Amino acid sequence: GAGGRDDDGGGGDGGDGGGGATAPGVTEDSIKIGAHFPLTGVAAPGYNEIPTGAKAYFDYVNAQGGVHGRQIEYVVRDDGYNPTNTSSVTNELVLEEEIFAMVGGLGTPTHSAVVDFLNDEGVPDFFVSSGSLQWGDDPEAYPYTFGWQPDYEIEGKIIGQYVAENMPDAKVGLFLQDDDFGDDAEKGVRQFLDDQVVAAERYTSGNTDVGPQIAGLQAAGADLVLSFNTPSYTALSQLVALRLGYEPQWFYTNVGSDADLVGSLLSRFSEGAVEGGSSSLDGVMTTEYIPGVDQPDDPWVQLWQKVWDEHGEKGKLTNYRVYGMSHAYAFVQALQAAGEDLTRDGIVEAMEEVGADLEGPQLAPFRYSSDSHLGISGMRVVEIQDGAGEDLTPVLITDIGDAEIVEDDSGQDGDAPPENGVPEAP
Amino acid sequence: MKARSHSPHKEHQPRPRFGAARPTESVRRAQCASCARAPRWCASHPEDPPWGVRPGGPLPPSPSSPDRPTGSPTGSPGGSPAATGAVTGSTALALRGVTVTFGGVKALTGVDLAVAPGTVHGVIGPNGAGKTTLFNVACGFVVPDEGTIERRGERLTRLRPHDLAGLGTARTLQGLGLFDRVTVLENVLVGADRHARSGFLTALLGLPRAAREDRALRERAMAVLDRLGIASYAARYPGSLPYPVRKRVALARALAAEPDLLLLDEPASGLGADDMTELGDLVQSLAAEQGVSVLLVEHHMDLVMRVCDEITVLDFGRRIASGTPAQVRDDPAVLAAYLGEQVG
Amino acid sequence: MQQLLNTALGGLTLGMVYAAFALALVLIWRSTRVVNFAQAPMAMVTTFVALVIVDAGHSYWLAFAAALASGLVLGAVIERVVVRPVEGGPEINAVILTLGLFIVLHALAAVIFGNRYRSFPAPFGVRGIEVGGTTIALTGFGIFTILAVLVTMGLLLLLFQRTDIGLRMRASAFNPEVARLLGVRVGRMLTLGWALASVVGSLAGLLIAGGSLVHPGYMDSVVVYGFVAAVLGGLDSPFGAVVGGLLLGLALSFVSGYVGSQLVALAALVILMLVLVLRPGGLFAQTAARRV
Amino acid sequence: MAALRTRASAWWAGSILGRHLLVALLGLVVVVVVLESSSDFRNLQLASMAYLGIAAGGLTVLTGLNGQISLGHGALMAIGAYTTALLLDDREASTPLPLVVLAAVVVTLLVGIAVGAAAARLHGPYLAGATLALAVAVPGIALYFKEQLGGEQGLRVVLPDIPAWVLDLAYFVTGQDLTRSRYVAYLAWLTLVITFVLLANLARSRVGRRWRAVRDDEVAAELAGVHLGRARVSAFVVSAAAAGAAGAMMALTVRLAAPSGFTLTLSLTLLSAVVLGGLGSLAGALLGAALLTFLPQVVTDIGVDAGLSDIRAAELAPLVYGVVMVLVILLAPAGIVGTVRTALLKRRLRRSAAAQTRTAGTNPTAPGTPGTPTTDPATTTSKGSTT
Amino acid sequence: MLTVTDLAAGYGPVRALDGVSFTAERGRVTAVLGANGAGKTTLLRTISGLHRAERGSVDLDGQRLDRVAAERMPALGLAHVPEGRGVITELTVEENLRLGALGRAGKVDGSDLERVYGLFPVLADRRAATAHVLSGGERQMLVVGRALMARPTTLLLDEPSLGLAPRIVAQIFELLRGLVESESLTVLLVEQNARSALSIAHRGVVLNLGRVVADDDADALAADDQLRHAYLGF
Ligand SMILES: Nc1ncnc2c1ncn2[C@@H]1O[C@H](COP(=O)(O)OP(=O)(O)OP(=O)(O)O)[C@@H](O)[C@H]1O
Ligand SMILES: Nc1ncnc2c1ncn2[C@@H]1O[C@H](COP(=O)(O)OP(=O)(O)OP(=O)(O)O)[C@@H](O)[C@H]1O
Ligand SMILES: [Mg+2]
Ligand SMILES: [Mg+2]
Repeated sequence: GAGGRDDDGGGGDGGDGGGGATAPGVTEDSIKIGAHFPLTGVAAPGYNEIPTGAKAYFDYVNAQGGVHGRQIEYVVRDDGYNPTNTSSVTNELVLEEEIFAMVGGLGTPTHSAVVDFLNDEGVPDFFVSSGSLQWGDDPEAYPYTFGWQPDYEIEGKIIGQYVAENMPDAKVGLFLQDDDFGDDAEKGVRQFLDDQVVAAERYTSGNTDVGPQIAGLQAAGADLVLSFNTPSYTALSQLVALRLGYEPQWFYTNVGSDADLVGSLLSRFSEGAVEGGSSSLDGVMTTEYIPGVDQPDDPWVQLWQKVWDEHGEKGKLTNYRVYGMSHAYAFVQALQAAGEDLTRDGIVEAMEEVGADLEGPQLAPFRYSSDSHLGISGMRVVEIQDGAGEDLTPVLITDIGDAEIVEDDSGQDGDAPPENGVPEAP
Repeated sequence: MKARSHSPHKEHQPRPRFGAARPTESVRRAQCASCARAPRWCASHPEDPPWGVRPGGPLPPSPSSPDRPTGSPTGSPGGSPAATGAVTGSTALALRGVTVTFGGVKALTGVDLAVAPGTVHGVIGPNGAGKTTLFNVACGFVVPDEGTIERRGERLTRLRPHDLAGLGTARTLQGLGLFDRVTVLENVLVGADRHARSGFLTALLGLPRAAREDRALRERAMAVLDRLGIASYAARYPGSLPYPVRKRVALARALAAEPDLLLLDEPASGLGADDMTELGDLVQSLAAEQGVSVLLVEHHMDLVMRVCDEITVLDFGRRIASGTPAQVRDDPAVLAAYLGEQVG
Repeated sequence: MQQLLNTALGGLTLGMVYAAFALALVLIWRSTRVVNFAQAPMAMVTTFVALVIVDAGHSYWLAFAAALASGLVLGAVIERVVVRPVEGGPEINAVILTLGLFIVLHALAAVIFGNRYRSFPAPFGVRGIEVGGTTIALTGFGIFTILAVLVTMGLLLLLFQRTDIGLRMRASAFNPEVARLLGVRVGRMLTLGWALASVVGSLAGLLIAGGSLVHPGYMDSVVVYGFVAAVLGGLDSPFGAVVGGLLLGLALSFVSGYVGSQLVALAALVILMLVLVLRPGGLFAQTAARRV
Repeated sequence: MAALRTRASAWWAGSILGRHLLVALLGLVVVVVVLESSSDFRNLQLASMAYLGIAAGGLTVLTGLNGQISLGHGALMAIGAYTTALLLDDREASTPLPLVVLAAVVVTLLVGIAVGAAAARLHGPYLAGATLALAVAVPGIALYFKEQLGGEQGLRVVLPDIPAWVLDLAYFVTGQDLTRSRYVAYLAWLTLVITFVLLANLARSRVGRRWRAVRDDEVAAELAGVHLGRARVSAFVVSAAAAGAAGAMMALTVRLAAPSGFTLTLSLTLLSAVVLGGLGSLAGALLGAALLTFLPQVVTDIGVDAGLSDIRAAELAPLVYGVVMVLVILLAPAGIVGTVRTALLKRRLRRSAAAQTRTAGTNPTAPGTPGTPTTDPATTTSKGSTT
Repeated sequence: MLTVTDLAAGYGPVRALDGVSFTAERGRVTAVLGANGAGKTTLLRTISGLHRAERGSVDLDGQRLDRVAAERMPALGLAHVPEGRGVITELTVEENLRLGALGRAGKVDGSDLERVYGLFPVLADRRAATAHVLSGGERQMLVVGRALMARPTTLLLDEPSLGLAPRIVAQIFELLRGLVESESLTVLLVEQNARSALSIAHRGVVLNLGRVVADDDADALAADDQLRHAYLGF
């Protein structure tokens, strides 16, 4: 729509931003981008670290002279994981702050509230921090929206296939967060081991008492539990299992398996009921699509460490922050690709053309193209030993639906960041 | 105000609160030439218009305010219960063998009581004898374990207080029970509300009908306030008013309903001698001139003896005596149980 | 069978936790006629105090004591500083005030202690006890919880029913003016009420946190269910609070396990409504009071 | 209070509706001017202020006039919002907007009857507890019936295209094209005005009078012929209906109905808005809604301007919000509107009293001068046992 | 001995007390009379510290009472039977009575309770009942009884006869007279019913509009017809 013609910062998307710039939020020497995260409230713990990571990396890039001589201005707004707030802060970001693009907005229900608005207004909506399918499976409907992380469905597929092949007679129990996360994943998993699943228990995030669910899995006699949950629920499920004396093989998804975090959570309980240290998840299987802090000598992690030391706030580097930096890296690359004269449609086209070739920490390439905006295409299965992942498979890639699972040959795995740590256009 | 109210020659002064309380036009004009006193309070004016209301709904133009328009026809259609109360010969209220127990406590045991229309019936008895409980039975707060209640010949079963109010029973509480956060006028309007007919939608849409009706109610209410001499307090909140005024407001609320049966629970408690006298006159005129039947609980013997046509005495929930004031007063049982040595 | 047992035991422990919190609400209701929504964040703050002490390498029990002590102080201070002025005013104001406190304490904790998950130690085992080969979902700490709650309930019953101080507290709550006439230092009683309630609240906080994760919002769900438990029992009765807590804990545990964890809250609503429709004053309210 | 309370001094004739409509008209003019002169962003903010205002208006009637406390109005809004979402699931959704809103109101109203009836006998904390449970229970239902109600993601709401005649009208009146956000804002505010007129009518009518009577003294009210149950349920239903309308507007503004949008926080903030603004006063409700809508953003901006990182600033916002709440309660116990009003009354009272004392021996508390709106029972001398 | 000097108090603009001075002798019943709104209740509330005095002083046996908090009064041997609303309806009858004894200096024992129960047998049957169920008069008895529990040396009674049956009133007055003689109490008795009040009072103070208009021996007052008609209504 046409913005109000008044002085209190209207202007909408009228493309008549400041200076000689080519798009809203873009000037000769600056680009303003925004994001919505839960910075307060129950969902905040953990997630509130992602933007600190991203910010650190943007500051780092700015210190290196920015992109095409433009400094990146990163505006973060709190939505308390409440869609209503998301919509109002997004309005503020787009209509008042006049951001060029939304980068890394977090959460499925929250982002759902604004995805229509962003696309109506033609605001690039990059790298939504959520593995839901809707961020990219339908570019027709949402041309401006791009996913980033591997969607939950392909994660489910890869895990499912691995289990089907390597543990054909395991009795599988599913421990699912009761939203798109759990649902998409279950869809993927069941493609391969529908007959092996003996129980599927759902927990409602926010309800910290998962005793009944775990008891249900135990009662069903599951000896392998595939858990699609957030880190805190990994810790909770482990604690409940202790209480129930339930010792299956645990398989946590990437999201929930932050060994470093969960380990520190589970450490120091009385009477050594839980062995301290991050080794507390040893033997647990999980997946991996970007290197995390458990691999300190990975070149990417070293870059992140450098960035954090130079530009981060107090507190240590965590996987949440690594996550933030990783998609910040991808966005900088997108800006490079979009070239000197930056427009909203320009950067979207650029992503559809070269997006699949973006360098970066991700182990498998993105799936960006004119008919898919889904993010990273695959991952590898690992087993945690001494708090670090040991590869069980090479990097496997696939796509949603019945696309088959193949080994990745893009060489994304094992690449290293450029010297200055700022990506070139692919 | 009190300066004048309590000056030695008060008989020939306007009544305290009303005189001083900056009388409304009507009130001042109403002052009787001979004694500069609101006619309705002046003993020398027997022909003064009766108290409260007259059968047949709309209020009569009270001489104390000739300028006031008569109540609107939407008033109480088809004659107020007062009419029936006065006409039908049957008893206004009849309790037969009423028994009430609370847990172990027998508050009432087989009490019989009949109130003839247009009479004042006193109920006295020691504290905890069951007087208030009797009232609670009569107006539906307490369902008796045994016994029956009749109003104007019809037997009432399991009617709740608001139903009975609709049938013309009004009651004042032993306390005050005023609505403290609304004005005096609105307190009375709530009492008058049973004469309104407009429904929820009318109110929601604020149709003219609602406004008309509201006006009628307000006139009713103001008339009652005026007759009780507290019209000038209409816009005030009860909380900070002098106690006797509040007592009158409570009374006004009951009268605004134009009941044919009026239950007064210790209406005189805490009142000064003068207010008590006025109250007495008021009660008598209500009964004598409107045919309102009054059931009165009081501990002030002089008042009871003066205004009651008949008295029932309760003790430990039983009726120990009943009859005319004279009979009761000399009844030894009553003397022993209630009056003690010092009578009146 | 085992699932049944474990769900029940889980419900039991959970219920006791609700009960603990409900006891705090009952205490403050009885002694000040205020429903304190800030009870949870107050407890949360004291729990973090304990956590700081544990992190400093001191013993759990020292931290435990410190938390209760800080609870006492916190309660007293809050009453004197912010609650005192609204006492005697409309009760809704007190409610809103405590809601305000709720928000403030939350925000403070997030800023001071950091808004992230942290683990909180337990003094006893968090492993289920072995009974004849099978482990049952009852931990050493769980037993501790149950005992702690029962003891607290006993103490509260004594305080209110047997002691003069309890009588004074109730009098001040019901009718401050008359209480003053009778020589009761009403102000002190109200402060005391808040202080004690906040101690019990802190205890609840420690019991919930023990052997689990804490973050500034970790008590929030307990606010609802603890309150519901208290109301179920009839806010005036410590015994009722515990019964209500157990009832709720068990019911919710089973609903969560056998129907669906999304309906837990709905179940709570249904139970509460069933009880209140039959007994508007809660399970253990005194018999229908005289109205006129 | 008094905004809704009928001026007892006024037994002057005149259509209630007439006066309220007049005020409403003025209100609408202001709305048009404000909306036209502010940016899309402001428009949307104002839209959310409107739906909060509608809900608060309903709640203030319930709590202020009838004395029932509700911690569950967020849940009622949710019901309105979900109804709307179900009816507006795609661009081709045929039901005209007014009907959609009406449906939302009716559905919520029906739920209100059920809840109100169940809650009719409850008081104080027991009512609070019941409504609190309601507030947390309802979102759970949406989660449980994933298929129909979209689970955690909730339901998208598709705002139907603006009717041509509306566009033309808008252009004709204002000379500007009507943006979608402004369209929503107009819808919300129109609904608000209508709701408030109706609420004001009720409050001023015998219905409202009976509500207040029940609030002040149930026994006396019953004796005066008020049907307690009916009075309390009707009050609840009315405010539920308002919440339903609010929910519908919220759905249109946010374009989503999701459980996480109707947390307990919503209900609680609504109640605080009502009390902070001034319990029982529609103006107060609106004021409170404004507070809710603008305070957080203002605070965050201040924080950022003060050089805090966005994240720190965001963490501070609730702190300030809470502090403001506490301060208002402490400094203006009767809420903003209420306190201002009592201040005025006190002034008038004092002046008249001064006048009185000059003419010796007249009643100090003279007629015509209203007493303080609420007199603390403890300070009023009163006789007879409480009944 | 209770001495009130130039006491003034009010409610906002309302002057309820306007320079009241009088003395209540120990071992005597002093009746405070006057029409509704004369300021009687305010006087008592101000003496016992429930209401702030704007001016003047109160002196009990040589100790300044004004500026002393209400809750300290019982310790000083002063008990106040408030006007209406005096019962804590949520507590049981016995708890109400026990409460009465808590404030006082000395030790409580059963005998106090028994004395009250002896005086008001109705209450004895009701020990365990919540005061809420009591009838109006029973409540009044409870309030009076509770004041006696404090074994006061000075007793302020605000319309104790309110809602009480004549016989009970007579009883209470008897009791007062007895106590005053045996334990030389100082009694300040506010009554509407001037006649019966004067019948037991030694002295009477008549208030009007917050001012003392008469202060004399009881029988002297009762004898003064003009005064009686003007202020005492009999
Ligand atoms: N709800 C109740 N539960 C238990 N006992 C009750 C209840 N209501 C009344 N009683 C008892 O029943 C008896 C009668 O009470 P009631 O109020 O009728 O006495 P009363 O005649 O009005 O006394 P008073 O003259 O003091 O008002 C009293 O002893 C009272 O304690
Ligand atoms: N809470 C209050 N607010 C305002 N005015 C009050 C208040 N209480 C009493 N008053 C006024 O103060 C004056 C004295 O009141 P007070 O109750 O002391 O008189 P009283 O002699 O006790 O009357 P009563 O015989 O009715 O008890 C009266 O004019 C009364 O209206
Ligand atoms: Mg009685
Ligand atoms: Mg008095």
